[in-house]
Amino acid sequence: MVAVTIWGSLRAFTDGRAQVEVEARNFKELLDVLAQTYPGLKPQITRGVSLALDGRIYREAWFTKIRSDSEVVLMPYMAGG
Amino acid sequence: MALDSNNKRVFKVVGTRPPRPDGIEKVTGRALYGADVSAPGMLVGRILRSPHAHAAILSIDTSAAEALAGVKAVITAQDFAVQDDSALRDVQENCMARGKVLYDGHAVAAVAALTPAIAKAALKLIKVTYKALPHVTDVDVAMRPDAPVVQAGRSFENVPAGMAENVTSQCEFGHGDLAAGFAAAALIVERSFTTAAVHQGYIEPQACLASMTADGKADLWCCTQGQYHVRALCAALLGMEASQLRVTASEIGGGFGGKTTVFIEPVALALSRKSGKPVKIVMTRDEVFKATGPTVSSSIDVKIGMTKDGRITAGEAHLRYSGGAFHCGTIDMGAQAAFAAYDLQAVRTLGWNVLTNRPKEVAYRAPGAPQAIYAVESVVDELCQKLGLDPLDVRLKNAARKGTKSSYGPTFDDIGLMATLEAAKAHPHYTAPLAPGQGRGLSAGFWFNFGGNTCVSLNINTDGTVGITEGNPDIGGSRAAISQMAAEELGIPYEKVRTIIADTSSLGHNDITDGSRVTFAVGLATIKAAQDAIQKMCARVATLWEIDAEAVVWEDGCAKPSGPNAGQFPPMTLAEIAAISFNTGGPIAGHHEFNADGAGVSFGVHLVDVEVDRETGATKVLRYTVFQDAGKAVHPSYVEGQMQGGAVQGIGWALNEEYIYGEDGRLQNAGFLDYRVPVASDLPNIETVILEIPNPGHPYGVRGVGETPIVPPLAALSNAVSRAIGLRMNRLPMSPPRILAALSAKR
Amino acid sequence: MRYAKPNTAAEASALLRQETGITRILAGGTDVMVQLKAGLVEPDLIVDIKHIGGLRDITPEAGGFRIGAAVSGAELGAHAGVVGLWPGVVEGFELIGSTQVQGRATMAGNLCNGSPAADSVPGLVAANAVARICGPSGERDCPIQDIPVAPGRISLAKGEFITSILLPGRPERSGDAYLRFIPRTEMDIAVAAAAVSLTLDKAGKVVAARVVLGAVAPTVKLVGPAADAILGTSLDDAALAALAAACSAACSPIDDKRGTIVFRTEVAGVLAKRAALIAYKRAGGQK
Amino acid sequence: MKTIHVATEVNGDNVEFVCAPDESLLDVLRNRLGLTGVKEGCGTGDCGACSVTLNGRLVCSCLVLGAEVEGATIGTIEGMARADVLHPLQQSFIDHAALQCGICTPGILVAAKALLDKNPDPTDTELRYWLAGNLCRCTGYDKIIHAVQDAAKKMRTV
Repeated sequence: MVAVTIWGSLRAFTDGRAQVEVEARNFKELLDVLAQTYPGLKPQITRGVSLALDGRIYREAWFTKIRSDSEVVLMPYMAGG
Repeated sequence: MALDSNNKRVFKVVGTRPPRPDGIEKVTGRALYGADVSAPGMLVGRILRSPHAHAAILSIDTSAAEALAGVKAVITAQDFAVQDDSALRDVQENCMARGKVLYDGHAVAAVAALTPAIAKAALKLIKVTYKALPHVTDVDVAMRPDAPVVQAGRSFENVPAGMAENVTSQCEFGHGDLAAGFAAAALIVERSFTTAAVHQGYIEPQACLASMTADGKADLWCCTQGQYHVRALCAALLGMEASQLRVTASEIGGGFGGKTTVFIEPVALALSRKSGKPVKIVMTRDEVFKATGPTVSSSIDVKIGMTKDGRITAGEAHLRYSGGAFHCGTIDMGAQAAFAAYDLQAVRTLGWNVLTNRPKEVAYRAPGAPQAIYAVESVVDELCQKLGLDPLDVRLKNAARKGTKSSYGPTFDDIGLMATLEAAKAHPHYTAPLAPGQGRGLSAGFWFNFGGNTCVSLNINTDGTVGITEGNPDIGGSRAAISQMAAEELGIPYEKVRTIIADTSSLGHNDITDGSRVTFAVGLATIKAAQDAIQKMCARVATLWEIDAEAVVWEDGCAKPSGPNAGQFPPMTLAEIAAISFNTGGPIAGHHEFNADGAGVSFGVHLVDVEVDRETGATKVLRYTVFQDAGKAVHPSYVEGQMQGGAVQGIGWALNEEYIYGEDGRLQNAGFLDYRVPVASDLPNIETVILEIPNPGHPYGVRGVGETPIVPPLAALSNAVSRAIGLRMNRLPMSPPRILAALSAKR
Repeated sequence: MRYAKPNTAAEASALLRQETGITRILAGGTDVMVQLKAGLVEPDLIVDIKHIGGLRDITPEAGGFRIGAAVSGAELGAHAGVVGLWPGVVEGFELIGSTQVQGRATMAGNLCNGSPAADSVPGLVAANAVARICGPSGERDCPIQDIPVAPGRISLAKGEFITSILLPGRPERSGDAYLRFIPRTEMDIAVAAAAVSLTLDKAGKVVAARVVLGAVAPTVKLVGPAADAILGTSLDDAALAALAAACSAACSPIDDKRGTIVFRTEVAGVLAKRAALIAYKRAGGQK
Repeated sequence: MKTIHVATEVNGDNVEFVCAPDESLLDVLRNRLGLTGVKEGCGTGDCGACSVTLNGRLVCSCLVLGAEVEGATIGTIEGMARADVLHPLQQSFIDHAALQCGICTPGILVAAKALLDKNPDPTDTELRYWLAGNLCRCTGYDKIIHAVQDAAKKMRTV
């Protein structure tokens, strides 16, 4: 299991929890499980999310490996100038 | 390889300041920008734009224009397919209004004609019947429940019921117990701020040349920060397959984020498709201001608590951004960045994006961060003033560092904020005396920085030179930096490498030149492509020497036996290996394709001294110093250039630049004359101090540097002015009438 | 549109009179070209007056100088005689636009554009300058202050155009100055402006003064009470305060993208005060 | 609109062109003479990207009619280097990294040269005011000022 920190406005869709535990070995599994467990997150996942894994931000990379002790933070999809 | 983490890598090429490869073309006027190419039989494209801030389009009659001699095509939104995807639909409707015009300057029709004069006459013959609708251009007004609705039904599921229909999204970030934090504070300051929308102000207006043939194949030449993105958007809007559309990025005359989308490109393609001729569209400056993307405008409330000795106990911000008539996600970035410079136990930001009748926001350098950090850094400065604390000491005390749980969630790795603050404190600028009427301000700034999808080819030419093909338009010298990294990795002189930027058909996808990603991500791909080539060259040499490939190493631009056991062979240079490549297996090239991660975040600190004329409200910038962590400055001159240019754009934002709307919702100052970007005589030299705290995610330690420098100037200037006049300013720009009004109110 | 470049003033006047459509005179072109680009005007005839004899000359006359209507800012600024006699007029003119604009812009053009914020006009009015106008019925002279009548409108009749401006001679111990307020240091249109021309007696008291404001009323404004406020004084603080107050009282500006009514009203007085001190110093006054 | 025939001198060469009466010199240089080093940033004299010299004076070519330049002498960025030898200002801009995107560079070089031709030793303040009509959005002007001053220094010692 990995502990995923989600951002505040998503808590409305995770029964108010700021951190959820999911079984996932990589980014794709994480997104799939989240969408399955918390269907309210689907629209945001479809619009795009980034993943911060131990402080490093990933934007699309599905197969980025996640260890069970990794710090996993879900973030909005990032765009720059 | 001897691993000694305390030993910094010694670079030969990286860190030097060679001439940029496109230098001579640019100083002789030979470089070709968006408007500089022509095609035989080319037509002139012109766009008809809305004179209304908000109106229903009842009808468009193009018959008279079509009948005019010399007019070859007229198009409206009907010439574009309706998009299912909401993001694509927004792009299409921003390029050409469908049903409603949503802002002053919104495109409604376009013509292609033999000459500019005929095109102009044709526009006058297009009859558009409008029904004017109530409009709203102010973000706070647009949030009221009774505000005119810009576009209905655009709210995301995260917007709570009961909010105005113009609110399209809500976001929230942070952690910790705010109530406990504020209870622990000796002083709490709560203030509201507004910032005006500002434009990137690139000197080159958008320009493109499109040529589509009857079989549906097309070529598009345009000034853009991302030719692949242009291809994707145009192909979708015109119903083309990507392979049929080749997009070539011209030299680009500034972007700063503003050239990360399309405006005229799909229009030129549609006109070319309809007329069967090449069509060139060049925007006027007026069109650039009215119809391309400025930043969001903002309205922000910040509340921060501090102990007597300067420890921040809690921070909270409510941010309302408007990115014009379409949804934009910039609020997410602002709400995450607001408190990024601080190590906080309790922090919360809440943000909303709000629709207004203004042009669609497009990224501008660190989009969303300057506004949020301006508000936070202003309140921090006021707390320091009220508690009698040194503002640098307070920032040092609260600075985010390695191991800090950031205000937006992740824990920071190696970051350069402490080093940057310490450098500012040690700099003579910080302790230089100030005369009466002068004030000194400082602010920290932050940007995330990105990596992203990147693809690089590196070809070893038979004469020992190297050609690099990459796919990111070079806005500020990146071809030089990429050549430097290739030369470094290959161990050859910089002069032996030439980097070019490919069209979309010559190289795989590359993300836009944005997010301060190019030197980081394209540089990383280049290093890896060089390693790929090196591996191939070592293999060729191993075959020649009849030893194992693993027994050949690459050092100082040569293949060498890895040690005495590998055998005795004289080193072979890259040129020697290249010269016999046809005999050893054919051409040698290295490639790398990846979705780059590991972009390190970036922090900067700016110090500014100003003098305010108390009788006129005019602010003079006396001295300015930028401190920034570059990870590793590949070409220090261009790193300094980013720091200086970003600082000056921020100075303009703080002092004079703004979108000014009349009661009628029309833009009042759509030109350089009244938009007022800084001119040379407004400014002192901009001193720079580059810190190099290596980014662990890059072999040379490189971090993106392009965006962070626009973040601190807003608060640095506001804090300096506030200290100079003894009044806290809370509205940008701090134009002279506003400063004088504040002073008069005090009197 | 037609383009004509007559060689004589009479020919130019005839062209302008005979054209039934819209005409524009081209000297420096720094306003006309902007209007063309913006589509604000589509003239049927453009008359380029730069080839008319004498229009690019600066000629001494009656202790002053006659400035041809096609003399550019760069040319006037390089003329030591004019700079020495009427530094305030020259500095006003030289504030218009960039170095590039200075290479082309003319005072007569700035005047005939009719903008209340025209930088060269307050100084010309303060200097009592006179325009020479060529028209269908020959030449006539007209004080500068009578030329602008409203924003964008001037008193010249059809077929008339300015051929030169006379900057008169002036007594000893005279000085003038022009200041404008802009948010940047260059490239802006005046938000408020003031020109002061004055003459001192041997004791340093002001014996003659003209104070003119720009950008605070529909046309540039000669402010009699402001001049009265400093007459007989050595610009002591009380006189300067009275000058500023008289100037602010004379303002009837608008709120627009460039400034507010309150700002313009207050700053006009500040600028008049500061310009008066510069003019005073130039006149040889000791402060 | 009847076109007008104009004979003029550009960068030392005699050239002829026809233009519409309302066509700017900028459009003539770019579209009729192929001198696209002269850039259009605004078309209203506010940015300086189209700077050229006209009879030795620095002007914005967008504020000049093509029809006006009969018999004139025009200098553009394309005439600044002599064959393959860069003008010291051009070299200095490369050496000092005084350009990023480079769109303002031709206008700034033409403007800076016009200044140094009449004042070989300007102060920074004189230089900044002289160049106030040339907008640069990338550099913050700092490296431009250094590059011009360094070129001026080199030109004075030659």
